[in-house]
Amino acid sequence: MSVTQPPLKAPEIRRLDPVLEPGHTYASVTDKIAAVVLTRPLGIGWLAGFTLTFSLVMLLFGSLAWLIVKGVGIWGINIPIGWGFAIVNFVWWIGIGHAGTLISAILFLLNQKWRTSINRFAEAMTLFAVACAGIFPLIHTGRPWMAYYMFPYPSTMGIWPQFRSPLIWDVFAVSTYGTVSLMFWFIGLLPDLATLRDRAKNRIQQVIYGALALGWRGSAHHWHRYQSAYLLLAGLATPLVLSVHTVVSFDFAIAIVPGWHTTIFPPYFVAGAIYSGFAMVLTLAIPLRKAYGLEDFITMRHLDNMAKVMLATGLIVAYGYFVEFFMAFYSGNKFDVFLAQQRLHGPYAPYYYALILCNILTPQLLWFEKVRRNVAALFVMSLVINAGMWLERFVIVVISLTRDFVPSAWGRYQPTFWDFSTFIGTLGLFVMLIFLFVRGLPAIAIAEMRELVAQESHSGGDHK
Amino acid sequence: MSEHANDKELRVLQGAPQNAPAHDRGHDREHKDHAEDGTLRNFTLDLAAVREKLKEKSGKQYWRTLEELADDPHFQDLLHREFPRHASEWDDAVDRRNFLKLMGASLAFAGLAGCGRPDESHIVPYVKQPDGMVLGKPNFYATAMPFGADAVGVLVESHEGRPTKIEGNPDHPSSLGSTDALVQASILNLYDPDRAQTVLENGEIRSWSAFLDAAQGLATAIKAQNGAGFRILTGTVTSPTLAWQLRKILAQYPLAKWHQWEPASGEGAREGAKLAFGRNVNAVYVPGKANVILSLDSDFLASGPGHIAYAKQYARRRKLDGPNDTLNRLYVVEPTPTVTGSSADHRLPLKAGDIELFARALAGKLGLNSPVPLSGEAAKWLDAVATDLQKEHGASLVVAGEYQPPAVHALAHAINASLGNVGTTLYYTEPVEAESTENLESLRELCADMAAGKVDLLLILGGNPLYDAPHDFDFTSKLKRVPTAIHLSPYYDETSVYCHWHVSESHFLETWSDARAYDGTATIIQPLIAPLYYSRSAHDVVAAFSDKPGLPAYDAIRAYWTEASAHLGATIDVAWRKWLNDGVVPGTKFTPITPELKFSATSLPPFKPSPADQIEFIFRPDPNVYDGRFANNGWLQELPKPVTKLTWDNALLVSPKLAQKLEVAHKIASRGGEHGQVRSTVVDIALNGSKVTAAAWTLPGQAENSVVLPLGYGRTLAGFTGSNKGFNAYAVRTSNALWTASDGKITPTGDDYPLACTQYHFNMEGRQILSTGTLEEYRKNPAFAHEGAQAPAKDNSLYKEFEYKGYAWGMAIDLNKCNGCNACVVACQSENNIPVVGKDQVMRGREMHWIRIDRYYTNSESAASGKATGDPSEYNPSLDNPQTFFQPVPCQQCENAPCEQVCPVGATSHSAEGLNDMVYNRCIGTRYCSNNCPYKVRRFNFLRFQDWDTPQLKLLRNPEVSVRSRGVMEKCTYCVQRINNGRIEAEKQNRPIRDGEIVTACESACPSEAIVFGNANDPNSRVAKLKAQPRNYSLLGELNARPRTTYLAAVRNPNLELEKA
Amino acid sequence: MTEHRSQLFGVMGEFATPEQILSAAKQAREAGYKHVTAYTPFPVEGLAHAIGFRWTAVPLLTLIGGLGGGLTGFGLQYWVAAITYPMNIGGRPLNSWPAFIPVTFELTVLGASIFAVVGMLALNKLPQPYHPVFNVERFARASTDRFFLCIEARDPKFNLAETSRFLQSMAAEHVSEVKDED
Amino acid sequence: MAQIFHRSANFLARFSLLGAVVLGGLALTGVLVVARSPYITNERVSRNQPIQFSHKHHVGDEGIDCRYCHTSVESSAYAGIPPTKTCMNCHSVLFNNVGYLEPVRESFRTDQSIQWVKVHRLADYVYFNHSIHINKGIGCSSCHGSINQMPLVFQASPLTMSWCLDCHRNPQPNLRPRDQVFNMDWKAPADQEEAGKKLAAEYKLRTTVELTSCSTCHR
Repeated sequence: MSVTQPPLKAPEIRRLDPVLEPGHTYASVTDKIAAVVLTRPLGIGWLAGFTLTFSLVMLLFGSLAWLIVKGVGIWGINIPIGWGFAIVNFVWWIGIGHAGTLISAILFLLNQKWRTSINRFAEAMTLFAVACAGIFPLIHTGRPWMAYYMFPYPSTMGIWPQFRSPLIWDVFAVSTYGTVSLMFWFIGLLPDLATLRDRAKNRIQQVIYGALALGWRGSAHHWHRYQSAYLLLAGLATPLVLSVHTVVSFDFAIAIVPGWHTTIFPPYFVAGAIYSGFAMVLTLAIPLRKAYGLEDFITMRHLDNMAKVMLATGLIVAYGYFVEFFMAFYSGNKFDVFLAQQRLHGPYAPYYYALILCNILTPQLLWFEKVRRNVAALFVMSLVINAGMWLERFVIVVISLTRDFVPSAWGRYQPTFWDFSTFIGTLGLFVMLIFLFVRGLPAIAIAEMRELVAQESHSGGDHK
Repeated sequence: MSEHANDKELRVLQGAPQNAPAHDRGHDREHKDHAEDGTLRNFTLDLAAVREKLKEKSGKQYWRTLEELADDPHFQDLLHREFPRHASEWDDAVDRRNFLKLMGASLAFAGLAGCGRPDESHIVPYVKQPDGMVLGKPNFYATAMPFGADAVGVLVESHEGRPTKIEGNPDHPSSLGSTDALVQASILNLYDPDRAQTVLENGEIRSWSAFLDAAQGLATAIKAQNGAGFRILTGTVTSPTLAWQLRKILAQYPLAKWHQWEPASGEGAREGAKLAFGRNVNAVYVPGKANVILSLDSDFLASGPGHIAYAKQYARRRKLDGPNDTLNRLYVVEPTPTVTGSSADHRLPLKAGDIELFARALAGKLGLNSPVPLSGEAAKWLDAVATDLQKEHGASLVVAGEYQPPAVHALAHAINASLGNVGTTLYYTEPVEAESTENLESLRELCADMAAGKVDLLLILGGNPLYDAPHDFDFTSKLKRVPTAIHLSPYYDETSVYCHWHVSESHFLETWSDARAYDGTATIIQPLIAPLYYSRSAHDVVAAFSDKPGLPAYDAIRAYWTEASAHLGATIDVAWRKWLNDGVVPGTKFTPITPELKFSATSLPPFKPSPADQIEFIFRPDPNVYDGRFANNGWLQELPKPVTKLTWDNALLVSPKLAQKLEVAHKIASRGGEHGQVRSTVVDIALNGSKVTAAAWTLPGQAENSVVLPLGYGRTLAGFTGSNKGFNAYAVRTSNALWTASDGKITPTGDDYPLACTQYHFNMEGRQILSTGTLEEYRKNPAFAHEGAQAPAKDNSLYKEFEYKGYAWGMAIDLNKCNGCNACVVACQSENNIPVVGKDQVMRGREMHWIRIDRYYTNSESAASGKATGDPSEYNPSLDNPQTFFQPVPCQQCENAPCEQVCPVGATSHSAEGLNDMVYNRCIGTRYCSNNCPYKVRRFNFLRFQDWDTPQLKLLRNPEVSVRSRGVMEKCTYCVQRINNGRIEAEKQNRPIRDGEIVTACESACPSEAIVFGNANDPNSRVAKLKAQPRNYSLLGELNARPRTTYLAAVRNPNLELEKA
Repeated sequence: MTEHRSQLFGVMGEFATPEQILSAAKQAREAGYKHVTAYTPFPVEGLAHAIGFRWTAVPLLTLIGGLGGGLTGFGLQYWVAAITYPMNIGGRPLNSWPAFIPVTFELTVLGASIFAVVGMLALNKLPQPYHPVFNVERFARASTDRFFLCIEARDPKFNLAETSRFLQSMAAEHVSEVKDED
Repeated sequence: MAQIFHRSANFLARFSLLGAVVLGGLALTGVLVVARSPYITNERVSRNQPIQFSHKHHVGDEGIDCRYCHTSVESSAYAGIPPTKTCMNCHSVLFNNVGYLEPVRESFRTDQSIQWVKVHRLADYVYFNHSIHINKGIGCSSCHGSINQMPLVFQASPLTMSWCLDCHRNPQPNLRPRDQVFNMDWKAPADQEEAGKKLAAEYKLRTTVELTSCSTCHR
């Protein structure tokens, strides 16, 4: 370990922050991370947080029950605004669900060392976000108990799904994405499960982790095939992660509704997804490293890099907003032009300006290193961006529908209590799962950290 | 969709005696219950009794029984005794139902039995099947709906004894095969569960025989005093038989009197005729023959006797097949926009009070009296109109409005005479009403006598005077002084409460009767179904006081017509069946008379105009609930009113300028918004020493200082649907100002009130939606509708087109003919089992109408212009007198349907004949199709809108159409049930379907023949011919959705003089 | 894989660093041992190669899975839309192949991924909760910071004393017998 | 570290994983099979009727024509269940005092309908029309089976949508000459192939596309 300069000095040195604070050995990283799961007692904070989120999950169940009893009419949706919070939340959650796989797959292929200490819980976050997202397409239907019509199975009616519909594409994209992310996450976990098995303090832990580890021994043959499979998965997950939000964007781009029917959607939806995904990773990482003292592993370098990614994707999103306007006026399509004007001074203009503020203006602060290195600022900003991205989906889904082709049918949308309760419920579910995760599984990939230690010791400290 | 089970039961009903559908479980218990009533109702009910009643019931029947109990007054007393707090919630549907369930649970748990697999369902065949009935095949019977001084002949569709749909009777002069919204909706009244169901004496249930005895008792007493103190109050009577019976009664009781009161039909016509001819005559118009028509505040296209026939004749003169066709021209002077005014070529908003002035001025111009100076717009107008009328001597027509004073009518008669129109564009006959009395005076006299205690026995046949009499008569207190009052009415209403006896009145589909049309033609009204409840007709009640008590209505009718047949030169036994079959009695049409004009305009007293800035209050019947008699009709309550597009409420109609002055405004609520909820200022109206609070509605085209108080709302005892909706304009209506009042005051209260408005934004934002032009423009370029918005050519697609080789169903809607009267909307609702969703849901933008009528103002400021909002929420000059156009929008049945492509389960797809099929049972309700529908014609069952519980409503349903449940999308199907049945019949006869053989519900209802449906592939079909016209265009054609429904651009025929001026 | 009951499975040498185990593995091969396995807490570059393990079938399986998924995907859609119940959906052609691509793609990825993961596990003979090496106490550190080289008894050149000495000769911190009891 | 699991765990682990997959597959297939089974379709389930009316006797033995009772089958959507009157036409004379016909006589006396139990139940949103099928040469037995062999009527076909579709896609095998429609024992002749084609042409049968449009049966 040769980096001996005190961390805070001239900028050019600070930019060379380590991805792993010096002085760590295979054992030390293993101990520190495994301890969170195996030995550390349940803190009052954890218990409080869990109880709160658990009650929110109950709220979610309550809302769903009432929904099944009464029907989607309990929401604010109407004709012309057939889609409201449900789809907004769906798209938002799916978007968040993109960071994990992106970090673990694309950064892996790009051989970015700094991914190592954040990919594990980023992937977990992905899974939970997808779980939350997956609820909505189901419950937003008028007859959820009939939703199985959307799967291709040989029915006695002799009829099948209609594969030209983007909603069917969604079904396949989301379920594929869920499955692949789960497998990716699990095989990533294998060696760490083995570690936990071998360090388990009691029989129960041994059996549980032992069973999950499937008898992993870390033999050279295992590792060889393992790496091959992991690389392939990464290669597969990369186009997948791009395709998923592309398909989600098709839900809108394929339709003819002004404000939906746009070719820019796929790229800027993907960018937006990564944008919100990283924001959510920060929202989780910052409290996590603080609570469990993982500052050594999730260093300023990570936060700084993620901030930069957000800045970049944020700019792409900004470009997307701009192109929407440009194309509206360039094409001269009177409906698109009208909608563009509606966004600026229609009844929902405030939402649009709020969106610009959250998603385009605020992130510009990230140009400044001072901001990128101010943990508190980053945390706040990540929240702002999450809110902004939610607003973006609201603007797209709702505003476009309020004033489409025939003025006589124009309407407005106002969410009801049940819209909010369902949304907040999924927030609770998401955070609750995170709580369970950090205490049940290693939040950082131990094996990869050991690898990192090895590499660090070899690369003699010049961090790439 | 298991909920369908019950409905299916009805569809396969195989067991109804001709006209008492005893097969429906719910219904036949109706009878059992009443049977029990006698016994059960003698002691007052207690919980134990209720338990008893419920014990053996289970599952569905259990709840049904509860529902019926709910209608048992004793049960309601019981509730008040046992659960005082909840009982208050009784009137609210939801609470009522929930509460019933609660009650059920607390009484016994029997109802929760029977889960698991669906139990066996039963087939209940007839014991003796009636002749001429084929199961599953509807029969049509001719009858007529009496209404005011008119009766609309109808053909009623009956499925195994259940009347389900009303169609027009082509042979009947008032219908000519079409109907209007009220006629279409009247069938819902038949099945209204809130109807009065028995005879009541002081609220206690009595048998009919008990009433007969009582009646005879009273009769003998009255006879003793020679009929003194015996009064009969009716509405306008056009039933020859009833008049005959009444006259007999009057003969029996020499001192008895017959009074008449129709709250919402003006007396101007009657009194005007007396003024002009010295006696009452009936004017019958022939707008079809008129090239120029001037309406002096007359809504002759949409209300008043004969309006359906008039609309048809008028529309035929708006036919425009080529540049050489000519159009008639319609001028309308009116204070408030009506259907007629909205379809006029020239419309002049004028205070109702100033119309007489205009009429005098016109007379002056025509040299009937000394010239009268007019100012401003009106002056310009006058010249143009006068010259135009004179140009068309003998082919012009001046129509005076129902609610205009006698003078205007007299002037109209004079003007028509001087223009040589009498005999061509209008003719006179004997009055249609059996007894011409001046209603107001007649009622005044009755009230005076009641006050003076001169009335011992008052017989109120129909009507609801307590609610609708002028408030200065204070009918209530006077009625209280009458020893015995007997009220016959379909509902236990405001008046019934103060009457000692209440007899529930039979619906016109339940009883024998007869009625005359606007031209005198008589129709025998025959029942289609035995009375659902213990109800009676006016004939029965009158007979009860005659020397033949208990004489059935049928015998009375038959007796009268046996006499009458002699004069008609027919032998009744031969003619009777034919009369019933045809729905008209031949030879009863009044022959034209030529009364000589005993009136000169000069003889009129000098006119004293009201100051221009003084606010004038005018009373008008509501276009939907009329004088209040339709208040409990959900279809009409939810029907957007033709011009305002308001539902479920009436509102004080204010002109934009006045609104600005009074600072009454609209706020678009964010729930529902333009398509649903608008919050508008509440105002106090102080008028005629009385006060009422109303929501103010800004109405473009309203005369500046004139405000309208629509009648018929604010009912307190209308039933569940109609009670406590809107405000009661009668509360400020006095006998000295029945139609027009002044020196009242309007003061905003500061709070606002949510109104359910289905279309608030009235500007087309420069889109190709409702294409309009003038006759000149049309002649220059018949294809003007296509300018700017060309539909892409068929061949610029990468893919092979689908071909429609067989039938290709299509529709053409002629916007030149449509006058926005709403008949099609209700017809569709009736044909397709479309649920009523209630005000709250309408305010959320969730109404279910499959066809809507959009109303646009073409010369209005647009939202895009940034200047105005494109709605009346802020003033701009274009709102003072905008050009109004209507556009019916059903599903456009696009060939490249955007909705189909996005449905994940293929619940909507194209049929081989080009229909955009919607399969409810496949739909999972993603609502994606609706989002992607550019026309927003799809409707979604956000909640359980359909009423599955009320047995009466099940009888109403059309068995040919699936009843949709919660969570599925629905929309116009081009009445696919009619298409399929038509095709099946044709195929059985091994022949192609004939043009016009299949008629959609909207088409058949339309009075102006604006909607034409047929096979677009057959070049000789009417629809193909229309589609071939250059006027034909597709709504938003540039989207290339290729709608099968296309429109023919509206062409107005303005007077160039006025145009350039 | 372990047919013989309660007998010697092999001897295992424990090393401190990746470098050591790498050279040890190489030497073992050079010394002519065939059945040599190395156990490490994280993948050590070149180790598999050093113990003579080169080719793995995982990529091939993945390819097969991908092709299978893709073909099924498109096949299903084509059959449904154009063969079994051809419907006129908004005037779109029966075989709207561009609209079928997203699902085809997703199923390709799904098939490939499942084959990759399941294939990897299967080839590694996982799950295998029981294995003789777990009998060695110190093997617990194989998942933390120790590197083990195991020469199996079935190796023709195997000889307990010989092999143990051989391992010690390579500076193994610790040499232990691996027993395979019941 | 000691072994955590016994050697047998290896087998157990692999077996249970495999088992889970297999079981899942079986369960799925099971559902699909049950959906087609009589338990759901009510195929071949005979029900107890208020009167033990035997089609076998009336049709098979006595040879009464279907249309004598099911009068509207050629003209209406519903074949029609005979009113009690129809029964009494004969049974006022024949067996006019046997006990098991008492319900019929009672119904006739009291004017209360006989409540038959439905055997063929279509979903509520399916609009089947008897008359058109009869007129296009589809025989009763094609759907109802050999009623003339049934002492108690049961549902002979699954009546599932795909069953309907089979015929709507390819009606030829079931087409009969019109005079054979009510023949319960009709068997497709050897030359049904082209006979069907000929009849299809004669009856001007609609194309498969038309016959399989949704609105043909659903409204």
